[in-house]
Amino acid sequence: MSVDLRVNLSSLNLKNPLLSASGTFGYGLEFAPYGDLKTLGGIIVKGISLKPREGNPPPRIVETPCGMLNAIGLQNIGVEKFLEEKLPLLPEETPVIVNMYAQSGEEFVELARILDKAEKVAALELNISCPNVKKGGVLFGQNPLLAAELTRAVKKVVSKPVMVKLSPNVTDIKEIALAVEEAGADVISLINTLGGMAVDIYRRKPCLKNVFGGLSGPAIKPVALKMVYEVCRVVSVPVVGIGGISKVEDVLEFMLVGASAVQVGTANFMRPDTLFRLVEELPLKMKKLGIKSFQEWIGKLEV
Amino acid sequence: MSVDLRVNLSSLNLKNPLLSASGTFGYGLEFAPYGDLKTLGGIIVKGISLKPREGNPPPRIVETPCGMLNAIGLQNIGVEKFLEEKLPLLPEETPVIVNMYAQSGEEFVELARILDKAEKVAALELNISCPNVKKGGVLFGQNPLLAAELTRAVKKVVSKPVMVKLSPNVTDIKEIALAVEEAGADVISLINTLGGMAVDIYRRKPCLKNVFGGLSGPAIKPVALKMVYEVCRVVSVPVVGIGGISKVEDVLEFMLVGASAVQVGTANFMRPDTLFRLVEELPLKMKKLGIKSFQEWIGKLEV
Amino acid sequence: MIQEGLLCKELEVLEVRPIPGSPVAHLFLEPLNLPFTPGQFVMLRPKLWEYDPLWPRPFSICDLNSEYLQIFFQVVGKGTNLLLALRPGDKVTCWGPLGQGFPVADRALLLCGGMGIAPFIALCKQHPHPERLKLLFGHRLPLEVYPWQDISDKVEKRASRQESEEELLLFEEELRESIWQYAGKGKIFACGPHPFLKVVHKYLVESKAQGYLSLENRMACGVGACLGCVARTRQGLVQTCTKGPVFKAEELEL
Amino acid sequence: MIQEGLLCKELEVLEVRPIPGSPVAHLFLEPLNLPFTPGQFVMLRPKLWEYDPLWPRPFSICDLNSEYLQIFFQVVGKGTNLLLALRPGDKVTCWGPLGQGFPVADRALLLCGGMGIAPFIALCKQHPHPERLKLLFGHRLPLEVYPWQDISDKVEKRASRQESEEELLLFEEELRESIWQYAGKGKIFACGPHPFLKVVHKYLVESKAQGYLSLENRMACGVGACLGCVARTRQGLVQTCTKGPVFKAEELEL
Ligand SMILES: Cc1cc2nc3c(=O)[nH]c(=O)nc-3n(C[C@H](O)[C@H](O)[C@H](O)COP(=O)(O)OP(=O)(O)OC[C@H]3O[C@@H](n4cnc5c(N)ncnc54)[C@H](O)[C@@H]3O)c2cc1C
Ligand SMILES: Cc1cc2nc3c(=O)[nH]c(=O)nc-3n(C[C@H](O)[C@H](O)[C@H](O)COP(=O)(O)OP(=O)(O)OC[C@H]3O[C@@H](n4cnc5c(N)ncnc54)[C@H](O)[C@@H]3O)c2cc1C
Ligand SMILES: Cc1cc2nc3c(=O)[nH]c(=O)nc-3n(C[C@H](O)[C@H](O)[C@H](O)COP(=O)(O)O)c2cc1C
Ligand SMILES: Cc1cc2nc3c(=O)[nH]c(=O)nc-3n(C[C@H](O)[C@H](O)[C@H](O)COP(=O)(O)O)c2cc1C
Ligand code: FES
Ligand code: FES
Repeated sequence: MSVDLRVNLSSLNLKNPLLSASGTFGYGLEFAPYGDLKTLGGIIVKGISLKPREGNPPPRIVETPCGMLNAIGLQNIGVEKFLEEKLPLLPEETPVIVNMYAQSGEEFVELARILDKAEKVAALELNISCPNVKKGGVLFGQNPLLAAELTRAVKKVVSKPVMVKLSPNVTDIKEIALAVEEAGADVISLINTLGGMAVDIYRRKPCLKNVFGGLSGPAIKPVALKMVYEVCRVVSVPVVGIGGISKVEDVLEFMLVGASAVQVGTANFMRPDTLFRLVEELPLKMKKLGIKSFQEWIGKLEV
Repeated sequence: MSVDLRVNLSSLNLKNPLLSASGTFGYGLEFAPYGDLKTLGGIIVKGISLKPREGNPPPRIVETPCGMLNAIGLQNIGVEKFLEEKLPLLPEETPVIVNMYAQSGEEFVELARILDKAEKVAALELNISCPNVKKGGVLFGQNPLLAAELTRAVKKVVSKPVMVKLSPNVTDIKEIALAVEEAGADVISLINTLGGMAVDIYRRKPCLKNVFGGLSGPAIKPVALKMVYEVCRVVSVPVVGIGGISKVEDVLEFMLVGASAVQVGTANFMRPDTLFRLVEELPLKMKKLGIKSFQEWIGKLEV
Repeated sequence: MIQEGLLCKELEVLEVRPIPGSPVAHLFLEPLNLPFTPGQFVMLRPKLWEYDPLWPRPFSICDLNSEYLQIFFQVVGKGTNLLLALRPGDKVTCWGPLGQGFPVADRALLLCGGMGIAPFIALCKQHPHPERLKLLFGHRLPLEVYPWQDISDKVEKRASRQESEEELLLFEEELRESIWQYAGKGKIFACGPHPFLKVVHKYLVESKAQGYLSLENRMACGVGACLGCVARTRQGLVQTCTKGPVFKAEELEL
Repeated sequence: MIQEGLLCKELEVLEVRPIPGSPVAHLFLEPLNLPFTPGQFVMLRPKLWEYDPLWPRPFSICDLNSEYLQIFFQVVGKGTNLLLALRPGDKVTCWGPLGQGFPVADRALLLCGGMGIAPFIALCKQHPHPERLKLLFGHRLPLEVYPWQDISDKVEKRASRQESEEELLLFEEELRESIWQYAGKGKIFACGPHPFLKVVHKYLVESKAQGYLSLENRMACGVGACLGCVARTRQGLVQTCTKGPVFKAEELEL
């Protein structure tokens, strides 16, 4: 039996559904020693802003049961340096999706314009869900009106597919998903991290300098899976599942509830060849389960 | 150094801050073989409704990374049988708090009236946050107006302290906390479980018959800690911390961010003597840290 | 209501004895100084499990005497893999004996499928008149893998291996005949995987035999508190860990 | 930019050698067939860690030759406890050598505090002229606990134990003097706990010595991707795992 791994995200055709999640795969190059970047379905790079950002002061990460908190605060080299120094080194064979962060609608639009012009950028991911920054970030993602407005503004200036990344820190994620779909989002990705905190009783202080951080990793998988399922049932654009994915079984779970592709985040820290191994293991697992192509799997949960 | 473990929850004086979380300690009696119930700060029993409830069909539980999903659906013997058969067997020395579930405001009020009259009931906990039932439950807890209205209605007919238990499945938990405080809640407890889901790729079905369940256990501790901290900063009534507590360190963490007491849930399943051991270990740990009483600890996080 | 003596203890591992070339093993722990009824179980949680796996795991008491507590287990997932990795001297948190075992029976027909043999090892050892017991054992792995020799030859025992669908159907037929023949002569006890129990249950109910089934529902607490392990009975949904794991066949809806 | 050869491999445990009565141990793994610079580290993740602990753990290369990769570690928490429980034949996922080690130095003063001795074992072994090295070792545990004998006697080495606050102050004074005396004569390398590094850093900067510090920041990925391990330098916040762990003292803000 031969297995067809291809999936589509709007006009973006992927050779397999395995993408890196923003902020957990650097600019891609960091992982080149551990596998062949050309084999990946896509590379989503660290959140990029107009100007370089230093991020939050350390400590920025803390391990939690089956998960971690991060408060990186979107440290990045800025769009200019990214386009000049990083993008050219990434392989042609793998779509590069740029995760965008800005503090205002205008900045988002400006950033989107720049990235839209960069030939090697395959699509944009709008991060309206970062809990670790004071301005912008999750505030856009918690309000359906703001989320829709921003999506609309970016879509207006961009010809490439726009993926909007949702925050789980909301009462009803379906509402936000519908709002951004209506506003023109080509793809919806979810979830970003859950707001969380850790404290050190010996120093009587928060473990993170930023006090709050975002929770990711296997611990949050059940929450992510539910939200992806719920969103898939109400929207008609493709959905990309994110949250705690580390095994092929996890990949198949997210796709079974309706995701067209997945992003692997924290699991890249568990071992740097995680994504490359998943690319190898996925067709084997599909054969075992008798899945010839994802058409017969995506959204085929029997409820 | 002698250590004073006493804490107050409104007019309720506890000999220590260790309570059982509803639904994880049965009617208390299940744990009597494993320790002395008299040593506990308080016993919060399984959610009780006016009439007996059969709950959801099985499978109802599934293990997840460092956590579990449950969709018990509030199976219970009903208030009458509880008062007749269970309550009399519980020790006088430990306050019994009854967690209440109803499908409508009227039912909640009726249930509250009955429980208020039962002498041995020390306080009521209003469960407006159960994600596993179709009616009532979390719907009350996701809307500040409904939450406040319900709290007010119950407070009107009750003389005992009323603790309102909040759901984490909201955009802004502070808003709900403020609403129920304003409506007269004597104590606020949080968090209930996070909405979640698990699927079985071999059977292509949800693992839980109910499809969705509530996530609990160490996995959710960072989320719980953040919400408790945030609520403690805005309300002035005592707050009870819940979520992933299994060690004395966890107890002290929740109290450091502002909780006056804690509830231990899923950890009771890890071993049935968990709570009894925590009661023994807490003063030892406090001595090590030089904490004489909780006055010098509650809310003393240095940010 | 309040049972005394069901303490939660830390027991030392005496030995882990894997059966080479098979997924099964025996675990020997220092003994619990408590009486038990065959069919009862214990919850085990090695001390090195912190949060993952989160729950303890239930296992039938295969034997319990003054020297050891014996568990016969199959490696199927995370928890049993970690049991297999235990070494002598390691500590295992254990509570039990738990639940309702098999009722006393002067004569009984014991039906076991695969790992379902575990509680019957103890039952056969403890029975005052093993010659009044009859045991039918269906298994997939080679017989040597199971503690078959631990069952006295006084027991009228018969093992039959099923490796194919056909053999499985033949075994089902054998079960049907045995149950119909035995009905009215004594109690019938069964333990094994769910599909096996479903077949047995059907014939028990049809033949109106005095049958008892031991269920292996997923458990979180083992003490009746979480309500996660419920079985559907005539009395509604009840906890398998405290009202079972052994239930009267006629009470159960499978 | 793209480094070749830093593969992620599954290495077999050859031996775990705890030092009796102490919280430290040596771990010997099958060797990596790769060159390394002393000061570089590897990320380790035993195969039996599933999700808890979630992260791998960074350890300095204490020695790496054709026979083994040696790690010298102290048991401080969950992960190191699990390392201690490894048995010969167990598998450990390992990637590295990672990061920037100590620069080549004809002469050097090596300052180490406690477990900070680990990278200097390799450095002393590899140095073509150990007689040109000077090593000052401050420790809390008895000297026998450390691999002190693994450092050639050709190295001008001196160990001093600190059990009290007073002794600690004396040691700080000794550090100050050594640094000031050595400044200008050669490079100064330091590795140890954060408070130790802070003291060393201060004197290095004051004396304008050519100093290098190895940091032990918390790491999640070890490959520069998570941005969790950043150190504050003149270039802003940079990854300790890729730009370090060894930094020029004057570049660092501690
Ligand atoms: C009362 C009782 C007595 C038992 N006695 C024995 C015994 O004597 N020997 C023995 O080997 N096993 C026995 N079991 C089953 C044993 O508890 C499970 O095999 C064990 O918990 C699996 O743990 P794991 O972490 O290795 O597998 P997991 O990783 O938890 O699961 C692996 C696979 O096994 C399935 N599975 C796990 N537990 C169960 C279960 N209880 N029912 C159905 N499917 C399950 C899972 O769905 C999954 O597909 C008993 C169970 C009960 C309830
Ligand atoms: C580049 C590098 C090289 C290292 N080399 C060695 C070595 O050769 N030998 C050795 O024993 N250790 C070394 N360490 C430290 C080692 O990585 C930690 O001790 C280990 O990760 C602790 O894991 P754990 O799970 O046992 O402890 P945890 O349970 O994670 O933590 C236990 C306690 O130790 C503290 N802690 C853990 N890691 C660190 C850290 N990196 N910095 C400060 N505090 C920490 C925690 O805050 C906590 O209080 C090195 C660290 C780095 C970054
Ligand atoms: C260290 C770290 C940095 C992250 N940075 C970003 C980011 O820059 N932009 C973004 O949209 N998401 C970011 N995320 C969120 C992840 O992309 C992902 O949505 C989340 O971690 C959940 O997936 P996981 O459980 O697989 O990690 C970051 C996550 C981590 C752990
Ligand atoms: C099996 C189970 C049943 C529960 N039943 C109830 C309930 O009846 N009423 C209620 O308010 N909360 C119920 N909860 C929620 C817990 O009381 C607690 O809020 C939650 O589990 C988080 O705490 P934990 O992580 O310590 O378990 C239940 C939780 C579990 C796991
Ligand atoms: S396992 Fe918890 S009630 Fe049976
Ligand atoms: S550990 Fe991830 S960037 Fe250094």
